[in-house]
Amino acid sequence: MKLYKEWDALKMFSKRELIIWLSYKMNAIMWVLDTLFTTIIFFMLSLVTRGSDINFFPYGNNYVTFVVLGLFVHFISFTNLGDPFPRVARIYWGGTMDLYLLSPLSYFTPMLGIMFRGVIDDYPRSILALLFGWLLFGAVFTFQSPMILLLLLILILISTFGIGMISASSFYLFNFKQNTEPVKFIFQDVIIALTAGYYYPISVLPYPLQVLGSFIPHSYALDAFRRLMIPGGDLLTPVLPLQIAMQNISPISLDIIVLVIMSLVSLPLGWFMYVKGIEKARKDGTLTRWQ
Amino acid sequence: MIVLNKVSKQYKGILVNKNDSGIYLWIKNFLKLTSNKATSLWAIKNISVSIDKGEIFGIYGANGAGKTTLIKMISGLLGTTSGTVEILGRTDPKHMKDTVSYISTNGWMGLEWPLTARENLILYANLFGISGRRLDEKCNEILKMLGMTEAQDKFISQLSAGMRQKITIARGLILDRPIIFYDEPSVSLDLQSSRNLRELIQTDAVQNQRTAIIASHNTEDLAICNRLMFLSKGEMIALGTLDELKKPLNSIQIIEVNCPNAMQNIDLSSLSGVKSVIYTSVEGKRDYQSIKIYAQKGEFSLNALLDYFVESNIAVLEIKSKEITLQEIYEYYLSLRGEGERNEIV
Amino acid sequence: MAIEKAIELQNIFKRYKIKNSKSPFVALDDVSLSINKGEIFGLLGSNGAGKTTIIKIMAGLLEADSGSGSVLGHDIYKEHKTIRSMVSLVAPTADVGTDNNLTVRQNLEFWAVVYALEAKQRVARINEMLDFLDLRQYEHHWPMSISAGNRQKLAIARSLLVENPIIFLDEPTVKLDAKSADAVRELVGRINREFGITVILTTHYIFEAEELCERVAIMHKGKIISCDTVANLRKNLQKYDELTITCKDISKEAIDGIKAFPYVITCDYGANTIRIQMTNLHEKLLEIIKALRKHGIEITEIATNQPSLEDIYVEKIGAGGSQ
Amino acid sequence: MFLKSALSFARLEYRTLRFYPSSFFLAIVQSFVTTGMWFFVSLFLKDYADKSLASYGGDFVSYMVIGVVFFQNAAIIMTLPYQSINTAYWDKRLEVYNSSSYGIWAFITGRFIWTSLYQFLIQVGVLTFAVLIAGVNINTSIPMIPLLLFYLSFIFTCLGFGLIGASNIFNLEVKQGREPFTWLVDVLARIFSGIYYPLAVLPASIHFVSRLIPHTYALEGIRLVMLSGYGFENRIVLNNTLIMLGFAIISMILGIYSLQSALDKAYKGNGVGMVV
Repeated sequence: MKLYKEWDALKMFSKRELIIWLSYKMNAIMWVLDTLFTTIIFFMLSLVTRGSDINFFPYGNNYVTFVVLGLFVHFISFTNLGDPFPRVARIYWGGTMDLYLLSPLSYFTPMLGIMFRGVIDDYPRSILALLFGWLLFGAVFTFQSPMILLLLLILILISTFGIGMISASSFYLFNFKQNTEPVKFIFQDVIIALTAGYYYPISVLPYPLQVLGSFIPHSYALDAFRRLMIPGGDLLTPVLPLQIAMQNISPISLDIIVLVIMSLVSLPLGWFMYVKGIEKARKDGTLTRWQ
Repeated sequence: MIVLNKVSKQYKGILVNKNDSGIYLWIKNFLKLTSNKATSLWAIKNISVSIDKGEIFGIYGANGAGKTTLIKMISGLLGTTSGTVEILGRTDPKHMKDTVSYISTNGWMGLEWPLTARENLILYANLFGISGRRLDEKCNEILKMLGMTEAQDKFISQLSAGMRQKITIARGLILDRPIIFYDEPSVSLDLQSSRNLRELIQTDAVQNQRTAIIASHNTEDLAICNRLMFLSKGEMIALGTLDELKKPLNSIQIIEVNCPNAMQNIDLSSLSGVKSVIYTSVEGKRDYQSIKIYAQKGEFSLNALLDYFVESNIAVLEIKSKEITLQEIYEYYLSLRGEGERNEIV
Repeated sequence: MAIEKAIELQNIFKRYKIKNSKSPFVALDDVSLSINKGEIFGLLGSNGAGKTTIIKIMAGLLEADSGSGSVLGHDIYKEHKTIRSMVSLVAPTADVGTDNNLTVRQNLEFWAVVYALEAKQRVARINEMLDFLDLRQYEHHWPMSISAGNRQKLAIARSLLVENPIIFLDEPTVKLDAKSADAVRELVGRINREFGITVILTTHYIFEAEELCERVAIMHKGKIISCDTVANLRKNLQKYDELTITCKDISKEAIDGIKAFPYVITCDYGANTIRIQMTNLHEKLLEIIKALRKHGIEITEIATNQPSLEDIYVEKIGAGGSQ
Repeated sequence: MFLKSALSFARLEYRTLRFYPSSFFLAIVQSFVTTGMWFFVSLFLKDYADKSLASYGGDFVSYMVIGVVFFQNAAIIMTLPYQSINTAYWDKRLEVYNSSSYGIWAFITGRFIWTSLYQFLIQVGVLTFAVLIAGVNINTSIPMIPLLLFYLSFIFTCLGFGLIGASNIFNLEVKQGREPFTWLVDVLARIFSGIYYPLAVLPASIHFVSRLIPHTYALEGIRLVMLSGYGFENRIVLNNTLIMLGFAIISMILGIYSLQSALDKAYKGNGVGMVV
């Protein structure tokens, strides 16, 4: 019965976020334009290489499709990984953490509920990137095994959210009160930005960066997506350092295994650290700003 | 010193909310500002008053009566929609800003969080071109005056609301300007510090002829003012010294009688000279009933009241004749204008 | 088992580290308190005296460094989550927790769900609160468009949605003008009387504590320098109640008549004033008046100078070492 | 007095840096990462890029890195005025600064001095890293004066644009999120000023747009100076310098005028503080 109440509260949070989003229609036009401009820039870049026989084995030869898939994963991770920390910061600076704690619900629900706004904002952006690529800039997709694609999507969602939770817990655990926060920054803005290979195959990276890239779920998800969805994508040749190391498993199944492990580790760890963070804040009296 | 004639102020524009942004907002604002659909409200309507040197002038009014707008206009932060504000004979905002120092209500939020209390003062003084040794001495002197010496090296986040309010006041004093505005100065100060503040304002006005203008709804703050102005919904409903304002009500004597709650059947209208009676049952575990009697001086005799109690054997806990409170005077003038709530005095 | 005490705290200490100084700031210094069920308890003190800190510890939002205590029988260290679900809190700035993008009713609906109110009771409870705090006419207004007093009432309505046995009010009237402050004070009394909720409020307005609270704890620099009912606080400041009556043609028999009363300690009189030192002034005042009137004495003024809480506060602070 | 107060604001920025050290460190890493990302994109596309790039004396990688680094620096300066006034408004500090007759200008100048200084240091750091370690090859003998002129005129043009943008806080009541003018310039520059790719790639019909944006001239000039080592003897470098100087002067004058008139408009209207 208790879980029913949590679910009820989550629905209420999402209803509130929807009301707020609808009442302002936020900057709907803004993020449509942002996505468009980003795809334009990469389309122009692909024109730079028009004459040549560009080929980035094993991901086929359509650079726009390659980049658009990168954007797809980028926007998802942008919400799941990037949002939890600023949301917790907003609760802290808004002084409402005290009020949330006074409710019998778990610490987790308010944070999860407020995340819903990120979902409304950013998930459509991922799909939009695919649409722009396909309609305007000549991206071509193949849907070889939809079931695996769906599984990959779920796994990337969970694993990025797990890392997001770990970064949210650092707000209280390590007492970072400004809005830039190392865990999210190191993961999101450094490792992922450089090594996930959103806009270029990781074979371009120097080997140490490639190894660094094998610690984040994005490289595996992108590798699998690109092999399955870009025409001419090869399913067998290993590219990632781990794939090369474990030749006996096929790259796609290896990707899936690694993603499953990462999800099972990051989510519970994120939850545990988040609760510990609030406990610590309770002791230091840094729960809300109104000291 | 300060002369306002027929000053009025109209706020136009849109309610700014935090969540709207991007192109949708720009177009909406652009359309709204160009079309005159923007909401507008008259914050101040045609006020004329002149305040002379060394005077402590009080402005009393409920929340949203326009106190802050009026003060901002006199301190050069806000222009008037019509009418002029003259300070020492000149009306240009630059001159106003250089002769006035303004201490805002939620000023404590305008502090620099990464700096300590003292550094805030120094930064603020630099903003007005005061610096060097003279600034340091002045800092120490003012911090001692406000009892903040030992808290001066704490960061703003470590100070309580009252201490932060004291820094905003210190910021105002450090400029040593001929005119100082206190906008709800003692809102989060405790008893001791608000009492010190009031003494400080008074000595300041006498010693160095510094004009002080206090906007507040805290009656003790306004008790020290030479003259008072009552403000309601942007209009001046009364102006004068405390006694002048009280004169129409001088003929009224207020007696407060506290009796145990059980006595419901008290009917005092039969007594001569009784203008009106308010029964209010006061909460709290000592549940007694307080009866406020507004009576005409001269006609009313306390003894008749006492005899009434004695005859009807009503136990009396306390009888005291009360001073008229500022709020009651304010409401009297409010009712004169016809908008105040039903008022028993008149 | 009916616990008589709502909250018990013994020797509570709380220190905060300050960035650029070695010695920590002592927010609470050996505080012991006990609050009975259904009482309105006042915490009176200057800025930074530790009022908010003690409230947060009682509400389970802050853990004490040392000392022990229990709220409604639950230990403050081990069962702080249960304590939190049984108390409500109204922060000093009423706008905390009020979302300006939702109407008043939507705000209450939101918080009703967060406080896990049963779905069936939710609507009824919200309507009940709206009427109790007469916010009904602002039901569909934006919070920004209603007065500060009503926003404070909205915050109180939110905290009363779930009938928790204890409510903490942190300086409830600090930002309100006289009229709305009176309304909020009157409301606090009604909450306590009609719902029997234990109210713990902090304030630095002396008259507020005197008018509302039965017992008041005076706090100064993290220490409780005195905690008692307002009457006792007055009593041990001044043993007997004093009564001064100004009147005309005082006769000796009248004075003797008063002196005869057992509860009158001393009774001396000047040209036209009679000063009486007596005990339980409240019950016996009428008898004194009756005796004087019987002797046909014209009374012009009756003044009972019981020391106001302010004098007690200043005197205590003086004793407790003021800043 | 104005300078004294501006310097004390710059010192405040330095103190904020000491109070929140992590945000400064993150800013440095941020610019390294962004440059790195585009570096790898160019590294990947390098072999396939057609030969039209040869004219800049460098390869596609150095073309990209120079473009990204200078553009990043300019973008930060352009959003500075709007961003500082905006945060001061929401923190209620704006009205405090406005109570001095030159307060707001001192605030902006102070922040500008501090930000341009430490941005310059970051930019130099990124460039040296790119050249020494990442193998970006710039010309050995770079004529300093043209480079300096380009750099300064580019900075002040962006500051001027930023001030025009900041005036929208009061003209268009834009109090949060992005601000129209600077957003437009930023988007146009990204697509039409040849930051990430040479203009040759753009369809000829829309080349005139790039000619309207100062970033095009600045980056074109800087690339010629740094990659091919041309000085004023080169016609394009000379023309672009003059054009940039013109842009800088006009945009600064326009910027100061528009912000001051916006402040006067606010003075007559609702004031700079929050109408609470």
